[in-house]
Amino acid sequence: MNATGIGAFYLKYKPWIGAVIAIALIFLAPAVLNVYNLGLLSKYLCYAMVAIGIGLAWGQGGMLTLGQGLFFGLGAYVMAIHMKLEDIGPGQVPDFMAQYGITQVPGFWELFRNPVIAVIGVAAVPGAIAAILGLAVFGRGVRGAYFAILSQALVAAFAVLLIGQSKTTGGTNGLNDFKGFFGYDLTDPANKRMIYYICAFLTLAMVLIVYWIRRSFMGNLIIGVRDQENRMKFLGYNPASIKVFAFSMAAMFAGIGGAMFVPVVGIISPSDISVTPSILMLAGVVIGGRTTLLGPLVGTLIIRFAETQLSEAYPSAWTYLEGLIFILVIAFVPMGLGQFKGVWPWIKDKLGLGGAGAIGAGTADTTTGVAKTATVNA
Amino acid sequence: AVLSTAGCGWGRTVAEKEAADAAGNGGSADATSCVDTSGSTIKVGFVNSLSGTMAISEQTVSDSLHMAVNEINAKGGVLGKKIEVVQQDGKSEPAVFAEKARTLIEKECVAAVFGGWTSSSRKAMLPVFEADNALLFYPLQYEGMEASPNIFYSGAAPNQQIVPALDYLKEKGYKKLFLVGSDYVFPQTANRVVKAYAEGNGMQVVGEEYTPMGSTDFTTIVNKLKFSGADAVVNTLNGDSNVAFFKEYKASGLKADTVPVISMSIAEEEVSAIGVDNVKDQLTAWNYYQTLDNAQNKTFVKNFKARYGQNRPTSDPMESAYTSVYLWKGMVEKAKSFDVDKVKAAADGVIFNAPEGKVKVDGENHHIYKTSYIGKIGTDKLIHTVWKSDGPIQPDPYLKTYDWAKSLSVEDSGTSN
Amino acid sequence: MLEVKDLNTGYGKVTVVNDISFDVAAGQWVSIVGNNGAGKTTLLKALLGLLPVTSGSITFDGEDITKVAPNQRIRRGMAFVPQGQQSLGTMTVDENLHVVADRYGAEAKARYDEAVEMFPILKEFAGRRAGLLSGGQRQQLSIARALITRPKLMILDEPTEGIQPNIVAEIQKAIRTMAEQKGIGVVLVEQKVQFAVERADRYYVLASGRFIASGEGGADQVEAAKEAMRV
Amino acid sequence: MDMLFPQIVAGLSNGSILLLAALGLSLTFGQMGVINNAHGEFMMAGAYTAYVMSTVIGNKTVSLGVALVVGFVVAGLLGLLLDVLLLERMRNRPLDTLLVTFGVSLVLQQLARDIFGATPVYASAPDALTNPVTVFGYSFSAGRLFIFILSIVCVAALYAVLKLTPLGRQIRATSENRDLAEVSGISTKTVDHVTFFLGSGIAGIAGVALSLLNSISFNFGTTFIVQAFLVVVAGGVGQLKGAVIASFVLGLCQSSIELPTSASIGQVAVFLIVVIFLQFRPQGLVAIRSRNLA
Amino acid sequence: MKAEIVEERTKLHDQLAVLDDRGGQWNDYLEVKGLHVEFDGFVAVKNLDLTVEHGDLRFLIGPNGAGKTTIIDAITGLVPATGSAKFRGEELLGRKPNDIVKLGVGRTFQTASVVEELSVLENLQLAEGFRKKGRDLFRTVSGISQNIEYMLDVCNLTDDMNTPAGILPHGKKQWLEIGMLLVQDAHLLLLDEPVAGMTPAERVQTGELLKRCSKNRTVIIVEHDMEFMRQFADSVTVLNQGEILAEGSVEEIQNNEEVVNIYLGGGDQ
Ligand SMILES: Nc1ncnc2c1ncn2[C@@H]1O[C@H](COP(=O)(O)OP(=O)(O)OP(=O)(O)O)[C@@H](O)[C@H]1O
Ligand SMILES: Nc1ncnc2c1ncn2[C@@H]1O[C@H](COP(=O)(O)OP(=O)(O)OP(=O)(O)O)[C@@H](O)[C@H]1O
Ligand SMILES: NC(N)=O
Ligand SMILES: [Mg+2]
Ligand SMILES: [Mg+2]
Repeated sequence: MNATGIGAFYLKYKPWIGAVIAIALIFLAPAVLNVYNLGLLSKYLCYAMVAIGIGLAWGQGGMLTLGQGLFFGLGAYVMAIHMKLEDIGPGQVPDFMAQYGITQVPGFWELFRNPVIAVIGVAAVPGAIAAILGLAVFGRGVRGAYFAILSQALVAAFAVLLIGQSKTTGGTNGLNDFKGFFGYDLTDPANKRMIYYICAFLTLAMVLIVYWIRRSFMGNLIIGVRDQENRMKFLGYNPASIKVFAFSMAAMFAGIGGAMFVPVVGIISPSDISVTPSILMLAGVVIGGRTTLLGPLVGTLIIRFAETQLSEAYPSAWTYLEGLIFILVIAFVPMGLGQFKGVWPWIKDKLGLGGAGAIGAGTADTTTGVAKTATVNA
Repeated sequence: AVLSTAGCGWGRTVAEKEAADAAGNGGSADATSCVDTSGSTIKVGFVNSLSGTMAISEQTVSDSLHMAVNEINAKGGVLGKKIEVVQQDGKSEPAVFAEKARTLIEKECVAAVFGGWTSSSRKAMLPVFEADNALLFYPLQYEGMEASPNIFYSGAAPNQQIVPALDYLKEKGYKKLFLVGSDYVFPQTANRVVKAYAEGNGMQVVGEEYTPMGSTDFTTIVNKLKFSGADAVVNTLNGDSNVAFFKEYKASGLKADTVPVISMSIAEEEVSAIGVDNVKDQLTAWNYYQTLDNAQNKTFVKNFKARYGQNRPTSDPMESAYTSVYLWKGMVEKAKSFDVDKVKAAADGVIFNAPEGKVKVDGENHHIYKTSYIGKIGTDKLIHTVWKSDGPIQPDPYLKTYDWAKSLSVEDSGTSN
Repeated sequence: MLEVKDLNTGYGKVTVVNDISFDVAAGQWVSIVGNNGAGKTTLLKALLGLLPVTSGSITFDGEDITKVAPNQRIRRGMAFVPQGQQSLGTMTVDENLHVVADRYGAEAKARYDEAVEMFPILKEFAGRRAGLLSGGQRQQLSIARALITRPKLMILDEPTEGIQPNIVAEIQKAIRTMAEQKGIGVVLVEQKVQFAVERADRYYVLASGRFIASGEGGADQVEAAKEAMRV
Repeated sequence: MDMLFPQIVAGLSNGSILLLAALGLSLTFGQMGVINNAHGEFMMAGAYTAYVMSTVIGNKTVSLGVALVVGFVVAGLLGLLLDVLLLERMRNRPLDTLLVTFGVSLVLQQLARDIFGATPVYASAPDALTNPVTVFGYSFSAGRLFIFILSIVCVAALYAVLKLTPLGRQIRATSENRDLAEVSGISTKTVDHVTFFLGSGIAGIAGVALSLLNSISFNFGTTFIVQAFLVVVAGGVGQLKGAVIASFVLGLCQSSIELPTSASIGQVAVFLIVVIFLQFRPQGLVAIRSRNLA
Repeated sequence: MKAEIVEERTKLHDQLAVLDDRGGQWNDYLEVKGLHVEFDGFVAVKNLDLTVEHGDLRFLIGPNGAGKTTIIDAITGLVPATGSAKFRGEELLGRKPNDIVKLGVGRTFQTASVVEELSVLENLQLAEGFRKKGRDLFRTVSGISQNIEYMLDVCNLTDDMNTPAGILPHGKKQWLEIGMLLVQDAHLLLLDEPVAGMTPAERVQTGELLKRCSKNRTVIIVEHDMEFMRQFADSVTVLNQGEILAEGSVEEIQNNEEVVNIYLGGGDQ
């Protein structure tokens, strides 16, 4: 009885319980971490934002995008451009331009001098580009491997372009040497902490958004398009627009992640966003479980943490490990940590605890979640 | 309330910081270095590309840095402390260099950092060192237009390499130059110097081409070169693009005696990788060759081969890196302290008898006096001097002393303020 | 020729087919009828090794083939016409048949012709990609592919699904001839009880994975079988 | 203008390089649906084979010949191993193979680095191939000519196998519908292994050939892989004909765009051309119509 | 026992009523004129005229390869065709499939294709929800609409409501397909061999269901099951090689020499 009561309560307020716990954790971190490590955590969160988006596009929508670096980069460069302009003030040009003998910042720089436009831009620019690409690509039924490869090609092209246009993009160096973040001194630990909080809450927000999409009708549409794209047409939907939606969301998340990456790390360059980094952005999703809600977040935090711990001490061993993670996880536990999701309720069932069913349904993904509620109301 | 208790809330603004700096009280918040001078050892950091397209070049620098440290430790270390090295891989990526530099300074708490090759990597690291008020010893010839208070440049400034190279070409009567370089800041800026020089000295630049780092397709560029009517090529390619370039150059029927290539960034080590039959008789501009005939060099080469193998050549960047460690030692001992500001203050006039000859630090711009050598690549995979400057040249990173360079000189853009 | 003993199989943890046992002799036509979801296809998949058996054994020509790979079972003389008009869509009808015929070297041509003569449409569309054929055309192709192997045992999964009535009749005749004249054993899975039982030698009724009834074939048995299926 | 001719040759040469790199892919990708990210590393294996041969065998020409054969086998076996150990168990998960093989490529790269070191090496080519050949007063790289011919030979051979031999039919049958092929008496396991061996082997050959032009290092393959994939996509998955046309078209585009602009613009342009092209032919140059919904 | 069944039936009928007074209009008829489909040279449908009245339950039969499926493909925008096909006076040809659906045209496929990962219920909800706009798309679908509940019932899927559609046996998938079509509230139903893989009993149920639906819809069924046709067809069109061979009542067709020769044959009595 009681147990079922708890189960039901848990099921009902699950998102809020989750959110509260999350917020608690978020405020815990600065207390236990020094500035340097807090900075690392912020960086992980930036990648986590990308991963959450990938979870939506790939895990739910089946669009394996190897090109999130493109959107990460767009967001990052928009932010970087704004911060640079803010540093040097009006009428000035960044030193690298000066070195190329440029005396006036190009138009697409000027555009982002205004902080408001910049803040909107970090999400809007990637989102818009993704939408345009999506309409072009999905509209013509390009999917699966084709899409994966195209996305990879595009990010490669983007990187080459950035390098090729070094006079206005900083080329291989990218953009770095920032003083302030919307006027706040980047060297001040207090400000670093604030930036961490921003990252953390953005991440939380994204998780909640995805949670909500998955529960909503749109969640099923996305799955439907993944498994039966053409059939969906004969159910009266336009698969392209549904895909474009999911893809653009992912792109915006990536863009925001990139934007925060700049104040956190202090540099953005083509090497952060080109082909291999883009695929590595998938690593966390793979580990955490592409189809789960929290998998991408957790997985990314784990892998990035491991990276900082191991890659310096044992660079060669780390690369092997990284490779093996992709190999073993994908080949043997394709759903990553998510694979073990069913275990807990299963144990409870075995123990014959009441309410296990409810919790099971709760933890199991929306599919059964919705179904359960449905039966109840029926 | 919750927020504030959780230590949330913005700190000082940039304006406040600058005010504070202006008022001279304690630079940036976390610039207070964490270097531990209490123990019997002192940590220094190396950051070189041990992988990626630059590995071909930077591995050698790392090797000679280690050698220098070993020698010093064998002789009792610095201020009685043995040097302990923390090596990092820059992976041929500027961003990684920046990240590793930060790790070295803030996490490893090293007293000084040695390394970097491409100017991209240097420019990426520069703000880190300035923000944390730490020390970088950068070993490579570069494009100049920079003089950071936190960097010592033991490689050539443009007037110690590029300008002499052009002087040499001019003297030999070459008039039509074709410029090929990697697409990043050093080649781009170096070529601005070249173009300014050409203008001021009745030479003509008939072509200017850049390829992305690591690019290996040179058919088009070499075609352009062939049809440009150039009589000499100034090569600022870095890394293993050089291999592909010289293979294509040879395969297309060009010859060193008709259209010679003078390279700014290929040294003995690269020669064997490119394949000596692809580059023999080509020109290079450096401040050191393994073939230099002096006592210090003989021991340097001997020790190096003893340590790394008989078939391993020595080169300018290696020598310059090796030298930079001794220069740091000199500064520290003169300052009697590892403290960054004291070391900087003591830098001026520090001298070292380097394999390339006597070098002296210019405390003004943190560059050093160096002798310039133009060399020709021989079939023995070594480079032989064909021209040398009379004596060490005073470093002039901004080329202030050349009127043809007036158009170039930009403000002290390197030092961020 | 085929002996199935206490066969159990399913998907993952779900057992779909329970304790199935039956024999098929050379030239004998055995029909298995059952409603959809009964487990007919699953059973056949197990017979062919496309689905691992959890317990039980399959013996063919006196040899235990429970663990033998599907293609080996085919080479030993089994042939299969899968459900749902499957074919190699991107390959031409001709190639579809050759893939099977290739193995028989000198005999290939003879077997090929013998197989298609029953389905003239296949000659007509020899050059068309199978994926472009109509459902029924694909079904005919599928049967022809099976015939090429001159099987000892022919296994068919609802072969008349989507076939025009007169050809359905043809197929029924053909199966009978296979059994009688060529001495081929036949395992036919169907829902159309009449079609399946009318001319069969023996029939089994499969319901939720178990045989719930069985008997001699023949027109007079049809009603009995239908009855058995209802309950 | 007088640069036109050499540029066309350059374009064709680039095309043949792309083709050689993409050929094996279009086999493994097209026939098995395996998106092999480690293809580039198989090329690397071929390249290092060429290097090793050139160090152990004195005569450069002989060593190249041997390398072509050994390279094919080495890369082929690597592929076979990969297929047996990993890919076999993920036949129905094409997109996952892309990520698994990415992991494999990371491992192989690190392996190469630990064996041969991070610094690039270089396989000494026969002088005949490093010296220029002169046509109508223009001199070209004999090495590139060699690669051009080699690529054509490989295509012809592969085409013959796929279209004319029983093996070819079995390969295609298996790629089409595994169960159906299996119950047609084809040992799909074996066929898959053979296919993957072939595809990877061709990568090896490509690696040997391309080591004539490039320095050899652990990231040898990464130079080609992205564009190789593009070729396969633009050509239409599993379509040799498409791959051939696509390679040469892209090659020519690149070299002709590069001329007035720069190398990087050239590369970007190629990517964009493909994206735009897919607007008109989403399934690539040579598409197969099918009535299935999927 | 008996009482329960009766009660059940009446309940169903009430719900059916609810279902029925949605939008049945008398101009809901299909009018195909000069429909022509060619596949690189091969003519699958030769400029064919076909009119199906509102409330008619039309069977489309004919030899394999006659062009039955192709006609449906053409009408629903899956293959390009020339000529004209009007429903409710709206031209269908040249529109995108998803727009055609919005005009009240629904179809099933010869080989069932449902979203395997989603439960039966969710598949039905997908089918029902295509008119949703904007914010509705992002609402959680709570509860089952009466419509769906009813369809689950008539399609015998209530027990499988939460079963992933993927593991339904072939036959049940067909049921789901039909169910989706019905909740979609299509007024022109095009069913390609809907009862393939069903038991006689199920066939009857399906037939009755379709019969009921046809009262205020226009229904075209492609079938090879003559028994099924005899039981439920209002009218029949026989197709051969892309052309209409005969059209009329079941009797007329069965007594048509040609039809018997090329299609029905002697068997299947
Ligand atoms: N891939 C699968 N995974 C899990 N369960 C499955 C799978 N395929 C079928 N089943 C289940 O096995 C049972 C039997 O399916 P099967 O296809 O054998 O039925 P059938 O008798 O062939 O039906 P039909 O006459 O419609 O073909 C069904 O209840 C189905 O739900
Ligand atoms: N995309 C296509 N390309 C070429 N030919 C096609 C294509 N689609 C169908 N056909 C041909 O058109 C003819 C009609 O096919 P259709 O599927 O309409 O037949 P059907 O009446 O549905 O047959 P069945 O009752 O067996 O399903 C067949 O001969 C088929 O081969
Ligand atoms: N300084 C250089 N070679 O980048
Ligand atoms: Mg079945
Ligand atoms: Mg049909």
